[in-house]
Amino acid sequence: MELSKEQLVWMYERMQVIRVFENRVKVEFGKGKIPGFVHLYAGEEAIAVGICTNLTDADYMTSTHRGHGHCIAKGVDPRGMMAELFGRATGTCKGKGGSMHIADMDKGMLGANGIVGGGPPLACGSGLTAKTNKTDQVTICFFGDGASEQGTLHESLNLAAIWKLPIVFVAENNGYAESTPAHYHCSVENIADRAAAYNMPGLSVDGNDIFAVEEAAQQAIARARAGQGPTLLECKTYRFFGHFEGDQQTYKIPGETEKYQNEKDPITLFKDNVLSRNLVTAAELNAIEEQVNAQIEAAVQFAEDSPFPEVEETFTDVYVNY
Amino acid sequence: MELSKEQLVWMYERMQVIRVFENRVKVEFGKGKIPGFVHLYAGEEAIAVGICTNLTDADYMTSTHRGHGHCIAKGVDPRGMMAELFGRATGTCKGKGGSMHIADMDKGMLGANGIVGGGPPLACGSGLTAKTNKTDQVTICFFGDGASEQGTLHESLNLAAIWKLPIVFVAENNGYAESTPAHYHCSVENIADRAAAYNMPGLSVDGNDIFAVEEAAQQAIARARAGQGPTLLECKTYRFFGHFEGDQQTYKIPGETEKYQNEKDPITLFKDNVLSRNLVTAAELNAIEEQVNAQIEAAVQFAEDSPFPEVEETFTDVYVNY
Amino acid sequence: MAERQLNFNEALNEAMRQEMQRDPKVILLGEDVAGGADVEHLDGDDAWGGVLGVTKGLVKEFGRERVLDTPISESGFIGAAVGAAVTGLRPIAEMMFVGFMGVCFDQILNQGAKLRYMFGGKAQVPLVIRTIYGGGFRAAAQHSQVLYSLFTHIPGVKTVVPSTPYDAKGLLISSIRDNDLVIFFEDITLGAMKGPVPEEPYEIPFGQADIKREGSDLTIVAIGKMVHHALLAAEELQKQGKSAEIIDPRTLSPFDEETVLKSVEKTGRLVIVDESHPRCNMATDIAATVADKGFDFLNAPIKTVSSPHTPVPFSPTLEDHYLPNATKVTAAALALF
Amino acid sequence: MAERQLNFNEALNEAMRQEMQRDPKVILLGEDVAGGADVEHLDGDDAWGGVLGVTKGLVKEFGRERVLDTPISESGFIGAAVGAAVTGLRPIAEMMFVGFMGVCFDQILNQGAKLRYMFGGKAQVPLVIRTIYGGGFRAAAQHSQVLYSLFTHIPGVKTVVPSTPYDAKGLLISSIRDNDLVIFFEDITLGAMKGPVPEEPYEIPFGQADIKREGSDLTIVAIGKMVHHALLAAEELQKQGKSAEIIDPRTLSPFDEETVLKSVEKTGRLVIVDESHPRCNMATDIAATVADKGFDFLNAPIKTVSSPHTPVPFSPTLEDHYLPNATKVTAAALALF
Ligand SMILES: Cc1ncc(C[n+]2csc(CCOP(=O)(O)OP(=O)(O)O)c2C)c(N)n1
Ligand SMILES: Cc1ncc(C[n+]2csc(CCOP(=O)(O)OP(=O)(O)O)c2C)c(N)n1
Ligand SMILES: [Mg+2]
Ligand SMILES: [Mg+2]
Repeated sequence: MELSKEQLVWMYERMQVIRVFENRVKVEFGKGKIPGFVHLYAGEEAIAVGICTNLTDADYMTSTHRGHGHCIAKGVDPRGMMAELFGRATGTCKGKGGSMHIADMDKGMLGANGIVGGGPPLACGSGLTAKTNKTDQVTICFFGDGASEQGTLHESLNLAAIWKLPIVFVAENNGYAESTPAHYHCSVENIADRAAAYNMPGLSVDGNDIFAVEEAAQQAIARARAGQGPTLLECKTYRFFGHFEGDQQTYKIPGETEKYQNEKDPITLFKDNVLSRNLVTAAELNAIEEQVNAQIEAAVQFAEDSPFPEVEETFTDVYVNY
Repeated sequence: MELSKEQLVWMYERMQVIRVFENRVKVEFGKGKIPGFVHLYAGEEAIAVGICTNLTDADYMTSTHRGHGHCIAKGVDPRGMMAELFGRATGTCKGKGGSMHIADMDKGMLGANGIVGGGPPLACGSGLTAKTNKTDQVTICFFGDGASEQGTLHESLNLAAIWKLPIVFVAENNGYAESTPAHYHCSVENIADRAAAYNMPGLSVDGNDIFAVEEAAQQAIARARAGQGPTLLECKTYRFFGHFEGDQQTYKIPGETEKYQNEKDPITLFKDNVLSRNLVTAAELNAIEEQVNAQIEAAVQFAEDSPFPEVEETFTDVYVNY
Repeated sequence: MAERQLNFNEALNEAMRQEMQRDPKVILLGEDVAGGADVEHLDGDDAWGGVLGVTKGLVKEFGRERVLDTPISESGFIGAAVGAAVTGLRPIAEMMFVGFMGVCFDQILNQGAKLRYMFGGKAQVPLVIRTIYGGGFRAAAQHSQVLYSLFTHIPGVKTVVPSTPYDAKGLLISSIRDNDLVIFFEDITLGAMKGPVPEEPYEIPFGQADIKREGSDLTIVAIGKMVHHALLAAEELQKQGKSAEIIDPRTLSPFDEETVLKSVEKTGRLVIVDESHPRCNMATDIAATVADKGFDFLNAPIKTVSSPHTPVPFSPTLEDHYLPNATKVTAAALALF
Repeated sequence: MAERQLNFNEALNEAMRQEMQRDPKVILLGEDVAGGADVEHLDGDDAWGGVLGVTKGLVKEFGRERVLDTPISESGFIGAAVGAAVTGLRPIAEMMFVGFMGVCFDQILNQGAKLRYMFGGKAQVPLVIRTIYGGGFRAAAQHSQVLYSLFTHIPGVKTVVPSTPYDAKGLLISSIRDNDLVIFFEDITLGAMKGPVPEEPYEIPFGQADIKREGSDLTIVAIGKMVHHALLAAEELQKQGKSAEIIDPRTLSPFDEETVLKSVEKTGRLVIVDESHPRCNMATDIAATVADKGFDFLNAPIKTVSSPHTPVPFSPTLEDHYLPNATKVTAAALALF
């Protein structure tokens, strides 16, 4: 199905928001404004955005420790996200969760997750809710190549398969789990090859090509909505930065990052594609870029200006009542 | 490779020991002589014995809650086993473990296991020891069809594959996990089909045909000893009794058990085969049967006559020193 | 007219049936909670109804869409129960034996228990995990564990341990209606124990201990099955002229400190009976509370009766020696005078 | 001459290096304990040496056959470490953060901790699991946990929590030479803390508390990093004329009751500082022991200073409010006079 201009504009805008957000987080983290751990999504934007192109707020998503991009693609407000990273009361989670735990129920975003492999079982749960309530809500379950060796994924794939749950399992294979290459930790070349072990469709696509991602996702999502069960979709990609801020990245092949940045940047690829096909004008894209820069600038301002939570907040939100 | 007469005799004797042992355990349990839970192996003898035909005491084995047959095939003394089931001080584990925890380090038997899926990670450990010490010891990892949905198995298969550990993973697919059929809980028809997800050889054989099991095992074991890594071997079988003693088995198709007992009894199949090929005489087999009956009778006597452990034993063997 | 008698398992079954009738959002999932999934000749009916038959008949009434047999994938289905709860269902998940919790511990510790807090209160987890606990069944080290102390340690989890059929029904109904993650502990040996249980649904509030016996000379706090050992001990103590007050906390998290402190203020003596291993367990938790807030009431040391710091042995002679019993409770109590 | 100074991480690194030199059966495995597995240009050298660099350089000296990077399969490799220990190796497994233990909890609870007992003493499990614990790193709820109370509850497990570089080296060497399953807790914020550490290998016996400061008016038992808060509090208390004795148990299981009881006999007052959540934790464990065996020594209630019954919050203002500190310890101590 052809993408509408509206969709193309949305895609570019979302990818830009993620990229500019992450670049700025890197800067603010360097300045000491953002405490704790941050795992940046820069370079992988095409996956989250391509997948979310065909979702609504009613659809669910489970995420990972590298979740900023997933949140933004699902429609979570970058202002609240930046404030959350800054540990402020105005953050998406009142400053209680931080980078690894951003969630927004109104957007169906069931949370980033500090536990590798923590998400897939939860995805089976939102899938079960949709199935039980007989709605057409889909759940997207993001996980990395490293997470694919976690037992929870195996259990979730089998459970989703036998219960025909409306889930799209999206393997974001960026080639590394921390400093460990996928060709070491994974016994198969393509994570999608494991779909056969659960009798579900498996597909491996170029995760830096948003059109390839969107097309594959569209089919998997349609399949899920139609009650035909889950799909395992692998998106091969690459992270432009370290595993987390501070990572020296000595495990990367010299020049590897530059190569990806120059030849496989998902945003550049998209831009070249739509301009060459005259689907969007350069002026329109520039306008988006300026608007996005202003938006993220405002988000940082908002975070900076926001108060830290009151200490009483330490004790709330543990239970509904106790 | 042709099986020697000595091997054939050993096979028959081991299968008989398991069968008579289990039938007697059923009786003694009914009499209230054996406390707790017992899971009987009757009907699956060809797997444990076929696999162990090519092992020595130096090789390792991890087992399951249905472990009596595995123990006997690996050479654990039925007297100590029966005493263990009776909770006596002379038991294999001094009466501290019981049916689900029989282990015998001298035989490389690393323990039955009350945790479904508990064994595969341990098998990776003994495999790692053999690899690190550069010995040719093999580890056999038994697990059921139900255990194949456990995350620990997935993690262990991948770990064994990338480290090329000398392990043979043996799926004992008896069609049920408690009262739940494999065609419900498992998303693929053959558990062996999952081997491809770890880039290891996978094979599915008739687990009631000891010759098929032995042949497949022989190759897998040779491969492991040669340092070529793990194999996933599925043996399709059927349990003659309930999941545990007391199970009403209403989930079984009426006549199903009888059909297997009449047409697929691994001991009968073996007997018919060797007799028709004139490899062993009926007289020789009868002699074995009588000797085995006497052996198990003696084992029960031994258990009956053995004392219960001294209460001080409650507090020993928790730590080496504390 | 005589009150209706039900056994422990019947009371639990009725609680679930009534709540599933009341609220279509309540579903049940676990290994063989029905049993015989996809077995044609059963025609949808159950084969087991749970390993001890506690959920028998529920699939017949509510169907396989609300009573789901699961594969042996505890992280998968316990996590699914958490995810389902967060998105609007009210699952009752059965984790057959508490000793198996290790295979899905993360989904409780880091997901179910923490989501609400990490998300700034934007999520809730109305989930009940039912599980069998305790010794005496000759089930050996892995199948005889207690472990409620581990879960009581975890913020975000509520822990419930009933000792009678009456409490079992009321506390399970309260657990199902509660909007937080509740772990509900069912003693493996009490299933057939009978007691009066009202027909209509009723709730027992969390954090309210029940005084199972009034007394004046010493306070015995006992958990789950230990309540019955304590009641026997109280008989013996009475013969020896000591009047024991027996307190059953019923819920460990939240815990009713007030009732315990008031009793100790009256009696000046405290014995705590907890089937757990002795280190960092519920008995030490209660002892620490009283040694702080009730110190001035105490006329004697605080005694705890727990299992020893060893796994549960299989052999009956050893397990009997291992477990707390009325004799051990009586001895601990008499040591205070 | 001045004693050699090492920081906490250097002390741990040296302990492992010296033990691996001494005994070829000692191996190391975990996620990125070397890092860069199969990365050609690294030529076998490490990329990380552990997430905090504690194992840096070990792969260069001992090679990839003894320093193994693992996939993110904690049940798989922790279970493998148990199986390897049972069959003759002496593995040191790194479980990056203690908060991740939930994903492999069964392999510790039901396998590593129970095998020896269930097998009637025929097996031993010489395994050390190193793990990072504690708050203050702004790492939020899942990455800031303490949890040693959970493992102290489990028979078959030994728990070790060093507070200084000297103790870190000696206790880690003892853990590696020990024939039981040891879980070794490393505070996330102490890595760069310097202190005197002898060059040669040395052991610190388990179950021997260390009196970090002598005092006469009250006893403060503090665990891990809390020892340093307690020492600061002691300074303040001294100014107010109260002499505090600071006891560092160093190992929680086994636990040195004797040293604590002797101190309380002398001081008559006890404060316990434990960074854990408050329910069923180490502080309650110690309080219960003293409320029983040391009751007659006590002149005041036993006070505990722990974190609240909530997950660890991310925001610095909240986490600072959440964690125990010297001010809280001082206040608890003064409340006893
Ligand atoms: C259960 C668990 N184990 C280990 C970690 C530490 N850890 C955080 S991210 C990560 C690597 C994840 O790799 P991958 O799944 O490929 O995701 P990526 O970081 O590449 O996006 C690890 C090991 C964790 N957070 N949780
Ligand atoms: C972790 C765990 N979950 C559940 C159980 C309860 N249980 C014991 S045996 C069993 C069925 C196992 O089925 P399968 O693996 O096919 O082995 P089989 O009994 O058929 O030999 C179950 C669910 C357990 N012991 N451990
Ligand atoms: Mg990755
Ligand atoms: Mg089976």
